[in-house]
Amino acid sequence: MRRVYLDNSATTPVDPRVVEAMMPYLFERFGNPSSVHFYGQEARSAVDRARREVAALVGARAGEVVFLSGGTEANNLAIRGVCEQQRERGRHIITTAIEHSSVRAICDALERRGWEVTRLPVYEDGIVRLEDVRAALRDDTVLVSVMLANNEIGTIQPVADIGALVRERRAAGQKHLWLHTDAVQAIGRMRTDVEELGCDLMSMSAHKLYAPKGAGALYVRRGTRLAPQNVGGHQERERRGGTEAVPLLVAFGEAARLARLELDERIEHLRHLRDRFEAGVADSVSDIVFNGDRVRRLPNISNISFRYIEGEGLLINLDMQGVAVSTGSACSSGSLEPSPVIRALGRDDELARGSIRFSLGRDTTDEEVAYVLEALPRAVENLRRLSPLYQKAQAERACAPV
Amino acid sequence: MRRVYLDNSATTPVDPRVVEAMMPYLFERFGNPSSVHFYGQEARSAVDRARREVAALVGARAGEVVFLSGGTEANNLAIRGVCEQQRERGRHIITTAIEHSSVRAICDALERRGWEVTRLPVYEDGIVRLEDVRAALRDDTVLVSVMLANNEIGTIQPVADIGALVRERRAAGQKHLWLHTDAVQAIGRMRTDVEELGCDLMSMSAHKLYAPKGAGALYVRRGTRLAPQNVGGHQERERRGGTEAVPLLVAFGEAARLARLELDERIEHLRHLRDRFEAGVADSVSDIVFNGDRVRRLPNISNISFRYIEGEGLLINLDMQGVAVSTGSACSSGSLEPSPVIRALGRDDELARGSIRFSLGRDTTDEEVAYVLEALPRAVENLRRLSPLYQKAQAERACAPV
Amino acid sequence: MPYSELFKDHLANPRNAGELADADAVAEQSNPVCGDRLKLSLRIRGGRVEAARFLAYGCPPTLACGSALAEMLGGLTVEEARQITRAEIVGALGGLPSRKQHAAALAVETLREALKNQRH
Amino acid sequence: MPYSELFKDHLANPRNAGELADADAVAEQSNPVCGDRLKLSLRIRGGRVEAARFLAYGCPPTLACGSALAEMLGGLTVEEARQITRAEIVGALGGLPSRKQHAAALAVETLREALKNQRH
Ligand SMILES: Cc1ncc(COP(=O)(O)O)c(C=O)c1O
Ligand SMILES: Cc1ncc(COP(=O)(O)O)c(C=O)c1O
Repeated sequence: MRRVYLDNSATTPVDPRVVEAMMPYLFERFGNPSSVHFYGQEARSAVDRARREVAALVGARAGEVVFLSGGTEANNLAIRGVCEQQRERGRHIITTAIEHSSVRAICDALERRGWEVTRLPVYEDGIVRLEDVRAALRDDTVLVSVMLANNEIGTIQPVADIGALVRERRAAGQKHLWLHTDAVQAIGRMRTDVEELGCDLMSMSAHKLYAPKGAGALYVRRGTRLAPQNVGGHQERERRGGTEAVPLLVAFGEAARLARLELDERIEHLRHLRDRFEAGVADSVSDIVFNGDRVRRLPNISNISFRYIEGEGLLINLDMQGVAVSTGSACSSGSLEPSPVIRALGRDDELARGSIRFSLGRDTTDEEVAYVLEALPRAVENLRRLSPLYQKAQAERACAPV
Repeated sequence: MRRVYLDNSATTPVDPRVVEAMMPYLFERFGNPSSVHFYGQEARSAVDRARREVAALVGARAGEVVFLSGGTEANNLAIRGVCEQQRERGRHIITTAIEHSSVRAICDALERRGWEVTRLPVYEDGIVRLEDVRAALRDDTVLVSVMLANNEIGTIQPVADIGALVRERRAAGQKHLWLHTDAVQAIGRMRTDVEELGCDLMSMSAHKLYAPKGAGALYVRRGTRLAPQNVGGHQERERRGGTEAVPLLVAFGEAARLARLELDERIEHLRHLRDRFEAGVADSVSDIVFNGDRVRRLPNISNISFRYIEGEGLLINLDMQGVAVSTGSACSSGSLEPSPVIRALGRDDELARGSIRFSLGRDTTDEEVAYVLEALPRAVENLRRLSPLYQKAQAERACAPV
Repeated sequence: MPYSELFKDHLANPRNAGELADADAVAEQSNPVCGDRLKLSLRIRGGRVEAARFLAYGCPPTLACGSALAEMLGGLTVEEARQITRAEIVGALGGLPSRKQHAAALAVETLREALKNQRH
Repeated sequence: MPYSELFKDHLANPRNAGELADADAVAEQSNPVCGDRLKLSLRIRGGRVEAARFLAYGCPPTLACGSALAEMLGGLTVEEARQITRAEIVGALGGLPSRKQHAAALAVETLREALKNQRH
């Protein structure tokens, strides 16, 4: 069957150039970086090189990059690490209603253990307001965690403005206030610079960047102290124990290097295809709503709510035509909740349940988009024919005075 | 330069068959197991298959295997997971003086947070005594953590006996007592069966088993409850959040399958070479002490203390002849401590500092052992010529009445 | 796939989708927890279900259960129809994950309601 | 390598290892923290170090510092020898990790002690 992968925000295929860079570290260069001998030192310098590349992608110093197993671990280390370290200074965290489930889960866990959590709203555009952050800040706030780009609708949050605000507060004496941003979806898809953002901590994940699953990183600004979570061994300057996943880190480094060099062309390619896709959908499918600000968003995500039908059915119908997409509930299968992100935009339950994320990648072609533009109206039509909501609306339309 | 790798207890090269099994999951089968569509389900079933293979290696059920990023994370989840879960029942842990640095670090961290830790001694043979465990058990003991095979001297601990003891105590009413064993060095090098051992938790790591670094697993016996450490997402039945490292898990599964099928032949090969090696060293180098019980130990490790010289110098001298080995301090470079494991055998500081671990692998050949048997006496001689301790001993011997 | 091939076939090619203009028994039920809806219309002649049509909104199991139920009903006596169980519907789909069983419950409930509403 | 090539060469091919039978100045010092030992013996003629030999036990930096020091000493005046610094020894090895600087300190200390013990 013809297959088109439009779920690049869930994970990406590995770039062959990345695999090539990684291969020697599976075979002859297999040493443990903690070993003093030749094999160990060879592995050590490969990890150092990868660290410089990841740092370079986000404008950080190599010593500020802590390698981890993925984005979820990065969020855990950042949020729990700061909160445990600062527990004597304050127990208030500010975050948003549209964070990734990992950030949500960590904040929920801290809340159960006595921290207070303020979850800022977003508005119809899917963007947090600086004034809301300002109003939520308290003297005992130790952490603000606001994602850089949302994983479901792609909206870009005003992290740089929040960074300026946090610095202002710090200059005014609130020394123990830190800013974390989850940039898992952002890196490689938009310019991301820790100095411009003014963040103290930033989460990254390799598998959204055309590198294999199993590697991630946390940027930790010099001077930011964290309680380590995974301990044992002296790796990562005592900030994360465990033998480094050398081949994965080499892959991550190479993927970061390629993303840095090719960023502009990737963005242009993605935006061009995404815009074509959205124009095509608007032309061929009725009763849809585009979710999230149309401008301040990642170039690769298009999130659309289809009235009268439900996302998972549409997903499966598309899958049966070879098209891979996701819905807001894909990450939390088992729950019957409509997507909390789409709900946060103020949409009703039906629109929240009928939302689909199409996420393009560097490998997506014009031709693939054209294929999806054929498959999608068919799938929507299929489901609407079954839908009592649609039938009722049609009947009402037919009866309505012109 | 000719290179011989005798540091297989630090890490192993990846088996080409394992790489082959993994490759498709870097390329066409790159889906995220949480995705509902074809790509996701393909990845999901690969992870399930890998889980069954890892379970089969240790006689567990697939549902009892939690995939993680490595052995260190497995130890963290096991020990902190049980202790946090059971905090209301008791705060006493029993462990040993010869655990891996990750277990040591976690126990130290818990101690700082109010847990009591009993660290059992070993004797000259490097083995913990069942009676010592029995004597240390208290009504508020919630966890016994004893490694299955030591990473430095290879000695095998009486975990099955301890398992029987723990079950006895549990049958007698101490319901909240759990047994963890760190089997990172053991799997693939000795028969390892969770039923025979009677353990509730068991740590494993892929990179000691000819699979890549970055994957590990914790066996969690059905009914054993843990406070999860890395949260977010519904992966691993809520016991560990984060996108699964699919290619690494596939590799781990294949490595487990091969280890299960080839176990006897690997053990025989290793034991044969190790015994030849030790006989050769005994013949060609004076003033040495073999560390650890000669029988109850892994087939691949030989740990030898060389009098009058220090381990790292010997390591570097061997490295300059292309031979890769390690010393007890390799894992904790930066500290000037003599190996705590060798010290725990009752050896003096000089012997503890002069210890070297030679660890063989399935790729090690007869010829490589012969090469090392030439290089080693040269390296020892080199350093002893410089050693004031050796010169003094020689002078004393010369003067001593015959 | 978490869903069987049989299941997916019901989704791709629903059996008896729609409404009957000359229905003798109609019911529309919804699951108050998740908002899923199922509408069933039956033509009943001589104590037998001559035709069955369904409309459904909600997660795929609800759609598939509606389709499977409508297919099963054709030709049954009213008495037989009354005795259809959740397990039979689930079986007709080649199984359902345990957390999706509620979809079959909704189907059975809608069927019972329709039969109760039968015009005599 | 955490160590430079120069460093490793000192380890593989130590300069002036051993003891002088006809030494004029001898000292053996040890680092009380880690137990490293350095023994230095010098032949001093006409206010110049004519020959220097060392023995060392301990971590590689101690061995290498001993070797580098013994090599540097040959031909220096006693006054020049007295002024040798830690930094010079570290420099002669192409650098040392900061946590290994103590090895150079032991070397300088042993040298000063030897010069103090000089037979006149
Ligand atoms: C915004 C965001 N944060 C965090 C994560 C978690 O990263 P990982 O999959 O590497 O654990 C994801 C991806 O799933 C994400 O989209
Ligand atoms: C006995 C033992 N436990 C735990 C570990 C840690 O495993 P990993 O290197 O996968 O973090 C090791 C290896 O370093 C080990 O030898």
